[in-house]
Amino acid sequence: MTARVGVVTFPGSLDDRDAARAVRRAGGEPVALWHADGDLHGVDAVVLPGGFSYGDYLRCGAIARFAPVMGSVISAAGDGLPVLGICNGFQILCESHLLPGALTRNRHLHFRNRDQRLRVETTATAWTGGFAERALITVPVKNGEGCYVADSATLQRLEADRRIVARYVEGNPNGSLHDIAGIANDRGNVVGLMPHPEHAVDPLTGPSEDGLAFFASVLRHLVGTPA
Amino acid sequence: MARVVVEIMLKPEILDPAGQAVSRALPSMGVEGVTSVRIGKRVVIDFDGAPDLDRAREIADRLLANPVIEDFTVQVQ
Amino acid sequence: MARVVVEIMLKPEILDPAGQAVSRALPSMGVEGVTSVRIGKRVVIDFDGAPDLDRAREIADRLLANPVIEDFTVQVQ
Amino acid sequence: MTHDTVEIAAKEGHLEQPYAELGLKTDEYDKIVGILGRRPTATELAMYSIMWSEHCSYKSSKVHLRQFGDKAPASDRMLVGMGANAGVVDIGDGLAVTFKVESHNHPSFVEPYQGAATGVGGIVRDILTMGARPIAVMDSLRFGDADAPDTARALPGIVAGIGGYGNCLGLPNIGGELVFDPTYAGNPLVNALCVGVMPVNRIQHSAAEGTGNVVVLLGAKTGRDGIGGVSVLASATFDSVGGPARRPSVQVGDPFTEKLLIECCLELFDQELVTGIQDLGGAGLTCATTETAAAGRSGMHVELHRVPLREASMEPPEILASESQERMLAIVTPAALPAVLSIAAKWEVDATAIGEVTDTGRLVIDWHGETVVDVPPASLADEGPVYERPMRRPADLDLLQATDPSTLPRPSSAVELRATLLKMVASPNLCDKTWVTEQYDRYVQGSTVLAQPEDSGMIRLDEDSGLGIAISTDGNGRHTRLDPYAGAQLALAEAYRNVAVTGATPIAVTNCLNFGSPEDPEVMWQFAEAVRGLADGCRTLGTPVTGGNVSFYNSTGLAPINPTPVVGVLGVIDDVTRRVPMGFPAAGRILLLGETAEEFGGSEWAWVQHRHLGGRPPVVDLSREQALASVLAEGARRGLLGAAHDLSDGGLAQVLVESCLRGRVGARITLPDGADPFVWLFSESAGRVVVAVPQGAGSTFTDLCVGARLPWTAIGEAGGESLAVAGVLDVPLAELRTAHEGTLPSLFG
Ligand SMILES: Nc1ncnc2c1ncn2[C@@H]1O[C@H](COP(=O)(O)OP(=O)(O)O)[C@@H](O)[C@H]1O
Ligand SMILES: [Mg+2]
Repeated sequence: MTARVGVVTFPGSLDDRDAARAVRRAGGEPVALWHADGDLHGVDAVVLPGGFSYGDYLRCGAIARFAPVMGSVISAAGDGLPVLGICNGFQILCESHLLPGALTRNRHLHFRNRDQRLRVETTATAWTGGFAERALITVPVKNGEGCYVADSATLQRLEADRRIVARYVEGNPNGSLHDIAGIANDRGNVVGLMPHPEHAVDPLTGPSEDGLAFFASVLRHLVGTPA
Repeated sequence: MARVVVEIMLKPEILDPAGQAVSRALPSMGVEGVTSVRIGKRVVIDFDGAPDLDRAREIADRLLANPVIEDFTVQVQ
Repeated sequence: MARVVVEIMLKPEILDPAGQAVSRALPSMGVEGVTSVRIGKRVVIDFDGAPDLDRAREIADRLLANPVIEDFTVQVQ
Repeated sequence: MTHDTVEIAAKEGHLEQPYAELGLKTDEYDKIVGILGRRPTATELAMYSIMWSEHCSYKSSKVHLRQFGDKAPASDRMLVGMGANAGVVDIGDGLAVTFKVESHNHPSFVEPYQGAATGVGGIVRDILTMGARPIAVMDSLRFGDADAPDTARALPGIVAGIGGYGNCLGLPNIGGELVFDPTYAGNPLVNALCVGVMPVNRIQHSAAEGTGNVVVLLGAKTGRDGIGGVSVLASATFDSVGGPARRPSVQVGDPFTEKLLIECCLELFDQELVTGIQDLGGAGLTCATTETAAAGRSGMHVELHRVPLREASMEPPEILASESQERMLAIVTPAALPAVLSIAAKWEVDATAIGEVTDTGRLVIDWHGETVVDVPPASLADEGPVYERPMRRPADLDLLQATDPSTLPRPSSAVELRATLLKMVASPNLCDKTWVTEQYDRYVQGSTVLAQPEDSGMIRLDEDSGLGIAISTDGNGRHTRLDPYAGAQLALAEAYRNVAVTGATPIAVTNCLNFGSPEDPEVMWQFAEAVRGLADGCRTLGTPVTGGNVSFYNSTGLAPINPTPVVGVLGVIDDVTRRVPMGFPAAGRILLLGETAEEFGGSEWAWVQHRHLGGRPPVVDLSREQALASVLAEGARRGLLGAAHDLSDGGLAQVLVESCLRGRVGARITLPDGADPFVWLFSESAGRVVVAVPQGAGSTFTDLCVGARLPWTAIGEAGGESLAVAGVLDVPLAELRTAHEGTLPSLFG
């Protein structure tokens, strides 16, 4: 049976349909989850998609973190449920303290949408197992607050534990420390990514198909893990 | 070293989407009894010489705030 | 009706690009002698009951500020 | 306080009223008294002053805009024509598309970020009102000189505002324009376009019909922001100092609330719960209530005190004039009301029943039991004043057309031509626009097939069939200044061509007419000529005007801006996988379609090299444009095109540079024997396109050209690391890229 991957829609989520399309293209079954519903409907993994939850006026992800669905996501993540936060989803994961550090205003103060070169730094997560070691990929970035910051102790730990999932190469689009584009929790089931793999699943509408492997990876991971 | 603080708030009649989003979120956090939330800017300017209020006021008026939609106050600290 | 003001500033060790942009723009406006500009938030919360400092502090700590990057103060007005 | 009620107004009879301060002329005031058979109440007077303002009543432009309807080519695609919030065209497969461009020039000058942001919000609600899901936006921006202080003040905020609102709504930005010219100093033009799609059977109407039906206000609370915005902002000339003549109030946009409003309304439409819907934009509730009641030939009874307010102290005229954003007015049956309210609650959208539809033929508005308004709605919505403004051909036009650029010194040596090329591609109007377009989300919704810097934006509508649409917006104030009739047609031709080069077939037109003061006879003449040119052009091309917008009172100091009609053309393509990009492929024959004449009037070269504006604009040949479009559509359908890019500002040289840089490949060009390199490289003759044809497909494609009597010239091959024009220049791509891409970042950081 195909894995069921939940895609959460918060008020202001924008890339939820694109994330669902990516799951489908990778061979999974997308399941729509609603912010106000604490029930995860037995999904095997969860994607927190990009967008501007609640407008992101105060601080990106600050309000979404309190949505009923997040309570369930946080506890399920503790039990090893694979969770991928993309852009706004990454911000929500940091605000929820599922991931360390914070995403702050881009150094140049502009929203920036460009096709970005990345290096996948670890295949030891639920969402990157399908990549070749140190794979170079092209995936769009589009954010105004994508500059990753954390204190030096945290950064050292992320480096030492190989929890930096992807790094910007050929130019850092927002000033992120250590060129960080994505990180994982220590268990590797929770991953936050600033770039948008769901926008790189079809050459007709994106710069590449490189993003597909994130979604294919979690499906492979799920097959490997007994239900 | 002198410090000047400029406080900028949207005019009362102007919509404050950020404040509105916060006050709407509060009940779901179990916080009741809040009638309004307004979110503005607090700008802290350090001068190496004496605090220059007029200059700070000029900065606020020309660079930090748009008098069409915002009010501001300037204080030495 | 009671009013509580929460002031939120980025921690000193966190870079403030918006503040830097302002200080970089100042010389071109003929403003000299500014050593630093930091831009934070000023949140004005109105309660219908008595001013509830603890509650305001809780709102600030859980929602308004992100302790990872920001410091805040809470005062009744 | 006591309110001025209908009762008082009727009893008390004549009273000195501040109609002049509200912008009404004496004869207009007398007309109101005539309509009502008494003096208007204070609230009624405010409503008439807003609805009869230039912005709402189109009183100066109406008599000319009629041509768009009168001359409209027969088109079985038109489902909803001019006059609605936006026209609707049938694109097959049971789908309909609606699109429209609108100006927010003056608010964007006063508050760049919020002015531009609310401009996007407003046009998106226009599209939503038709029943469509908004699927993309575009923005046409014009500023003073790139290095002017006011440009540095306004541009970053305006771009950030367009991005801030559109990105937060989840609408991909797929194209636009960025033009610099001193004519727009202190009066930037901010024109926003939105396109939406819907099942044909979901088209909504903005009529209040069905006696007893409920009038529901959806969305944001009503506040004091933007009061008088329409009459003051949109209809008052800015004084010569550059500041607004009257300090207007500006609205702050809330894209998050708009996003929820969109999802809420679409669910209401899908469940067929509304009988009528109208967005609240300029003139707020005044406009929405009068227009829906007038359209329904019904009456309406509104209890104004039910309107949710941000400030309790607001008075009836303020509530009716407020331009608070993110609001819609829905007409629903009493039976549907509960379902409507629960869907609104699901989306956290405020919904309030504020009145009901009546059969009285009157719009009656009560305020806490007192009647403050009792008017025939059509008298506000449709029967406003109409002016035949005096017109005069500009006194300086003959002289301007006589000062032909043929006398200007030209580059001739290889060295001069190379220097000219590098200077041109780096000039503000021809340089790379990435600094702007990077601030816009092009990927959201996952259906963007083409976006900037391509000639058109293209969106896939159906993932299975591949059905899609393409849109381009274009305008040229210099051409229109030199000849308004031709200038408008050149803008139309360029947008039409930009759609055609992608492989799509142009089917419909929208427009935003940015002009000076209609009270200036010379401006009025420019306006009349431009409208006539556009209407004639649309008839010839068979592409009806489906809607648009007029922005008068654009001037820098005392001088009106160059007349600037911005034209948007919509095209359809039945399979987006057949799209043709602008970047050269690694190999292929390069052909120039069309004919090159010596045409430098209003050209970018004359401006960049000599700050010269004079002569006549390029000749328009609409049948040539049609031939081009048919050949390109057929070539794309049969997969004969590796690339296509249309020629406009900057001519052939500009297009070769853009297609090389975009394709990351060089080109070896050989101009025909005896060709003057300067004219061939920089002339701006219309009706031309550069295409790259795969080896082998060449003759098949040129046969198409011959069949369509379309002249073509083989000018070279794609390949290599540089752009080489035999015997003239050879510039490495890296050098071209540095010149082309460095300009905006160095200007704006
Ligand atoms: N303000 C803007 N917003 C979005 N796209 C823009 C803007 N300005 C320019 N562009 C894009 O940059 C590219 C080049 O613009 P332009 O030279 O005017 O195109 P064309 O000459 O084909 O009309 C086009 O794809 C256009 O859509
Ligand atoms: Mg073009």
